[in-house]
Amino acid sequence: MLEALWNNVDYVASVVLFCIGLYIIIAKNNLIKKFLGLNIMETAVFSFIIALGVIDGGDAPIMGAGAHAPFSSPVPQALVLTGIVVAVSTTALALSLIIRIYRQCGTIEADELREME
Amino acid sequence: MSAVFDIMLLVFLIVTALAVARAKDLLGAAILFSSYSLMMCLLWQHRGAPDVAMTEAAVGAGITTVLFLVAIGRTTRREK
Amino acid sequence: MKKAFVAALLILTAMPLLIGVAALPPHGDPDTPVHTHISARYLEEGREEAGADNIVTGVLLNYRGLDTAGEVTVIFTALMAGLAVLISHKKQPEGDAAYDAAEAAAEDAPVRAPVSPVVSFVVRLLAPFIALFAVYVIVNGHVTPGGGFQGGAILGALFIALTIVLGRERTRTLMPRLAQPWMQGAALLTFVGVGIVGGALTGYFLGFPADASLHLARKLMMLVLEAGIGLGGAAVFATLFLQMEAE
Amino acid sequence: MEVTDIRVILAPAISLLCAALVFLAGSNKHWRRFWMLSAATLKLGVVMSMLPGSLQGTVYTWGMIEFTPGIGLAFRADALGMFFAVVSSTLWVITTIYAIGYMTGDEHRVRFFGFFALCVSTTVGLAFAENLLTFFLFYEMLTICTYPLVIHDETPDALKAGRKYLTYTLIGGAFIMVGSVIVYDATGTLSLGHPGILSAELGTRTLLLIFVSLVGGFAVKAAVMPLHGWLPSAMVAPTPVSALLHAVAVVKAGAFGILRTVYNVFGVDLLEDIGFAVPLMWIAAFTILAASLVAIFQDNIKRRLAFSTISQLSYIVLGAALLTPFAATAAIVHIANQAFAKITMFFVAGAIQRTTGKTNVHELAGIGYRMPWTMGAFTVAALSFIGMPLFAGFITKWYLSLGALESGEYWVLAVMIASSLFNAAYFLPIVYLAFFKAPPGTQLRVAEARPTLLISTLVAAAYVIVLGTTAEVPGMPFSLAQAAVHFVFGM
Amino acid sequence: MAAWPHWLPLVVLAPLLGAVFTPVVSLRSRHVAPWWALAVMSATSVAALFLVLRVASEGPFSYLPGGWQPPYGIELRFDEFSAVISVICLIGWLAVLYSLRYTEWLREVPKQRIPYYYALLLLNLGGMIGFVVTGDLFNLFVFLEILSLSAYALVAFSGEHIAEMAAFKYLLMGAISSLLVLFSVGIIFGITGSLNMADVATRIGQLDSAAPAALALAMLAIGFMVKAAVFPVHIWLPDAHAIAPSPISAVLSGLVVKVGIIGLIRVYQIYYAAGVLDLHTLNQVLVWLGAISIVMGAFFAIFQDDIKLMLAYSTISNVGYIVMGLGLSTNFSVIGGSVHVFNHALIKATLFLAAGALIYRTGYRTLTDLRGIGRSMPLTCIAISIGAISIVGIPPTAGFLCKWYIALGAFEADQPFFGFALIFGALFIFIYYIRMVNAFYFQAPVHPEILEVAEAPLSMLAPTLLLASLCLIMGILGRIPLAFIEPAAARLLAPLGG
Repeated sequence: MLEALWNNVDYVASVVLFCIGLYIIIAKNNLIKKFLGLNIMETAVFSFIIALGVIDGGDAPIMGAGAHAPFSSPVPQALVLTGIVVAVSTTALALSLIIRIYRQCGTIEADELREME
Repeated sequence: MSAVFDIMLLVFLIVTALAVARAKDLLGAAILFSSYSLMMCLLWQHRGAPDVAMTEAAVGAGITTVLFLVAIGRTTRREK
Repeated sequence: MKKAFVAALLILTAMPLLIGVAALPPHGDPDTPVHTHISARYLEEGREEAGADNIVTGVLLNYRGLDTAGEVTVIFTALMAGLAVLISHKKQPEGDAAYDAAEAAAEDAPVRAPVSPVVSFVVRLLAPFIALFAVYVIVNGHVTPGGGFQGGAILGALFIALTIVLGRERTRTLMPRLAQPWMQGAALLTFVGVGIVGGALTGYFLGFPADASLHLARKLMMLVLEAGIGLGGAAVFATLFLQMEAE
Repeated sequence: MEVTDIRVILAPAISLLCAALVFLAGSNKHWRRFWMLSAATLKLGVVMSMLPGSLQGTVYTWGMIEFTPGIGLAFRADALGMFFAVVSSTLWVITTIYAIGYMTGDEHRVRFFGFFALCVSTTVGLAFAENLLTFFLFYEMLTICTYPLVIHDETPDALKAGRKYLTYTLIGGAFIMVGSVIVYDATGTLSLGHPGILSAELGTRTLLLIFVSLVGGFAVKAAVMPLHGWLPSAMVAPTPVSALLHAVAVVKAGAFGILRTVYNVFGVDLLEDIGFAVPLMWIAAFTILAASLVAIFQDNIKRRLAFSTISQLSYIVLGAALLTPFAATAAIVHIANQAFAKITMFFVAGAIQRTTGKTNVHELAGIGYRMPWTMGAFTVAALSFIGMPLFAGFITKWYLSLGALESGEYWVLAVMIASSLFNAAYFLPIVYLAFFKAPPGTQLRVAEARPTLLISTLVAAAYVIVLGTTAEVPGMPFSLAQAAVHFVFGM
Repeated sequence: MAAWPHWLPLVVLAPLLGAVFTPVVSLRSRHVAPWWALAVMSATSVAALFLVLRVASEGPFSYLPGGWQPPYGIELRFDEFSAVISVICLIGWLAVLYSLRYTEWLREVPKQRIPYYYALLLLNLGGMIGFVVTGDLFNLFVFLEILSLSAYALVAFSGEHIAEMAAFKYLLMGAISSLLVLFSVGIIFGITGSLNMADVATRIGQLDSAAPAALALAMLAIGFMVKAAVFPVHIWLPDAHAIAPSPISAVLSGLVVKVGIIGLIRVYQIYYAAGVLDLHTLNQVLVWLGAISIVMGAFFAIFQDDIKLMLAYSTISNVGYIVMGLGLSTNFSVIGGSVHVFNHALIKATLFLAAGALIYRTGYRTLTDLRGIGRSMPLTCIAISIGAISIVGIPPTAGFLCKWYIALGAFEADQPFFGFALIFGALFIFIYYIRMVNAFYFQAPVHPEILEVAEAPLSMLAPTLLLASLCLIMGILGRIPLAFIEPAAARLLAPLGG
């Protein structure tokens, strides 16, 4: 098990980052902070997916002059590109909401907002 | 050598992420997050994913951070 | 109590994740399904089939074009969502000029601290070069790292920087009111347009002709797509920034 | 012999249409009365027109909708169903006349008559239900339609009673649903067959589950103790509603459901084999006695009648549980006997309340001088319950006793006798008070209730006597009940 | 016409493209936006109709955008479960029509926002259509994001005091669940090297270790359960659905939560076919969570005074039915559960639209305030009553057959306890709808002016009544959807030998 974890240290790092992000979301009170946490989670997942496509001694999957096999898998990269866009879209919407919430309630601390309800 | 670089990057990432969690100043947290993204971008470049690295640099470190900064500017800088 | 709950939840998340990922095929091994199944075909045939040296671009635009169409729709959604959430009563008089949200907002934008002259100078100096770089990234997306989206993000960032330095009045001429919705929707519009052209040529929506005789057409279609994505992305980011700033 | 015949759905449809027309007529009382009366008569006519065929063993059917194979709404008028339908449509005519008189001037008359008609529609639907699903549907509709009637006055008391009523009956309904699902799962059909659709191969556990779900569910409306709590509370409703609830629609729906379960879901033979009916018998006997005992101590007339109803209903349950032809005859025929006698009593109670404002037993002293006809009708009904020959109740007790002898359950005879005594104990004092206990200074001037109230009361009372004296005359309900029994027991 | 192959991409892209054009057509006047949206939805509905006809006549079919054979390209796969797009189009169309008056009435909302509302609604509907017709795991995620993002924004649209907070709560949970889905898509790609669902199903069984597959399954299930608002992760739903504008509540409750269900069905399609894991544990978990959802949702609903909050809780309990049906994994229960996806959409849309009409006319939203409304808005209240009896599951309404089938499934699977839970859950539901009917018809009004209000305007009344009548029609014609979904359910369960 430990050896497997060591071999897959990239995956493990992603999981750790994922959990840190989750921790921020659950434990922190500030909405912006929560969202930073979510972004960390997202990058962690992206990192995991990128790591899936890695091949030992591989090159970027760009077939130009000087490129030589083996190449990293292009699919995870394409997925992550889309994923990043999705992440920034979510962030933009969330921050818009946070701005509005601050406008209306004067605070972005989750517990204070809960009291206002 | 490469493995050492990798491990350093990963450790650095985790440390930055923890720093984001600890920071009380939201502006600081956002900047830390930006550096986290840049670190991620380096890692991905190193993993043979230059496209993604570029996107992460432009979007993750760039646009996302700007949006966070705007939001912090429009709300509050301190986390209670 | 809360701490215990958080700790429990984290452990409950981490343990299965670790057990699961530890059992994944070994990292970096070339014989795993990731590398032997569809990726292999992309890497072997992709250059000819999809018409892009950068296989990632080939996958994005050609093999998995619908994903990318969805992706540009997602940022468009984010824009619509941001506008629907952010536009507020106070700043905009009642009227039919629904769409110059950013413009109207600019009129009474908050007074901001003046930008340092050094920064201002550097931004202005670099602006043309950054723009050129962005265009390069967009146009060369199929041979080098980069592509429409990355270029669009750079363009958007440039626009944001210019707005901060020069003020809204100067930059809004870059996005005229009547052109705004077109620019924001450019990405999906080009996707559908190119998709239909491709459909006419190949019989499949979003198809790219693989014939040698139509190579030029294929190149052109890709270029148009990249340009559309870049323009759309830039416009969306710029508008979102302006709107959030104005609020 | 089965015949496809539209009259089977025409009968419930008439009342349904009537309800719609009543709602449409709004506050125009002439149209409303016209629709109510013509629909009631028309329906009685339709049901009666099927009677001759039914007596000869013809079964009328009409399949309506099939949602999916085996699950749908279908109607079938066999002798047992016809019996229930005849009783309820006859009573509808009488009750309508009474209600028109009783409700004059009430605020929510439109709603009252609309839902009243709906209730009757569902009752006939119940009677003609071909399968458990149709039965369940009308059973639940009955619950919903009677709810506005129970809370008619919209007082807090009425609303509270309505809640109680709904809670009891809906939970009962849920049990019936459970039972139906298990039946379908076990047999792949829901049709109320002959001689039952279940077989012993299903295993005791499944059968027990079905029996408890179905009988338990129906027992709520049949007010078998200890599931009777809603019934006395629901007394807050206007008197015609109480009459309808207690005599025709609701409680009889429950009792009828138990009959259907025993005869058409399980079948007599199967129940005999597995012996589930024995505990039911004991519960029914207990209810007969306990409810009678409680009734003795009630002062409010309607509450006393309510406990009497609880007691009487268990005659039907007991009759069904004895599983012999004679007992079955008693059970079926008691649907009619109890209905007419009890409705008479409620009419009387209502008439007294509307005319004099009195609602308690001790206030009735001397009322017989003032309203001799009304109290005469009451006396007839009371004698029927006590089981005097020549009155309807006697028939029930006679056949029930025969059934008990037939099955060797001799203790039932004791229950019969005790019950008669209890009945006498709580009804005769009223009669005595009314006729022989005039307080000094009472004006001995006859001041009867309104003609509509009086006439319908007297008609109902007349029926009690007719049922008691003409049992052997062909064409009367009794012959129909016997036809049903012949069918059920394959005689 | 039905044979024309390109309906499938068209039905996905039409609403999305329509959304892109919404700001363009509204440049001159914002009043164009609703009519434009209506036109777009009409076109989409036509396409959807042809697709449904085709799947009914020839079974599932695929479309390959770009012409790449799966698994190399994306596959759009239209099977019987995808026929839920018919409901999406119908309710979407009616919601647009309904919004015509409703959005203009929202006082808190600046009028300039309104075109974006229609754009978002179209995006939401387009995202859902894409989600249910795609045959590719990652594509599923992309469409999931389109529909989720637009849903978050639509919740916030009403501009009421806590709308943004509700939306944020929804967003946070939704984003985490999307992330779980993405994570598991990554894992699945890691172990199979493929993203096409059918291909994944054949390859996922060839593994040395089942742990990653199990992890992916768990994360997918949790992710979709959040979207579907199943018991422990339902907490975002009540606020979001109650605060959103009523037509949006109808779309969210009727359709968007169903997307989670369709997602679960897709997961099952992969894992049952693969046979790599014994899904008994997951099924048992789903059945329990479904049962708890049913009872808990109904229980909380009883104590709500706010009519929309009550409906929102009832959504939780109805989703519980569907999840329980899936988890019981017998033929009957899966058919019942899948058909309830359709029928509950119709029923809940009826209820939310009718509730919206009441709020629109009176400005009140609690049962106490709305007492006596049945006298002044009879048609709307009849619609609510029809919706109420449907949702309880009384024959012959739309809700009956599904619940009957699910209950039957419970007994068939020899888990009678859940049959009881289901039927008594329905009883709870009955109780709170009776509370509602009681307030509308039988209790004296708190506000006398409520007796004076007029019936809802036609653009709101017509959709409500149409949906209400569909609740009845779908009940009477209940065997049509059952027969329609049956082959799909049989195919889903075939690997189980069922």
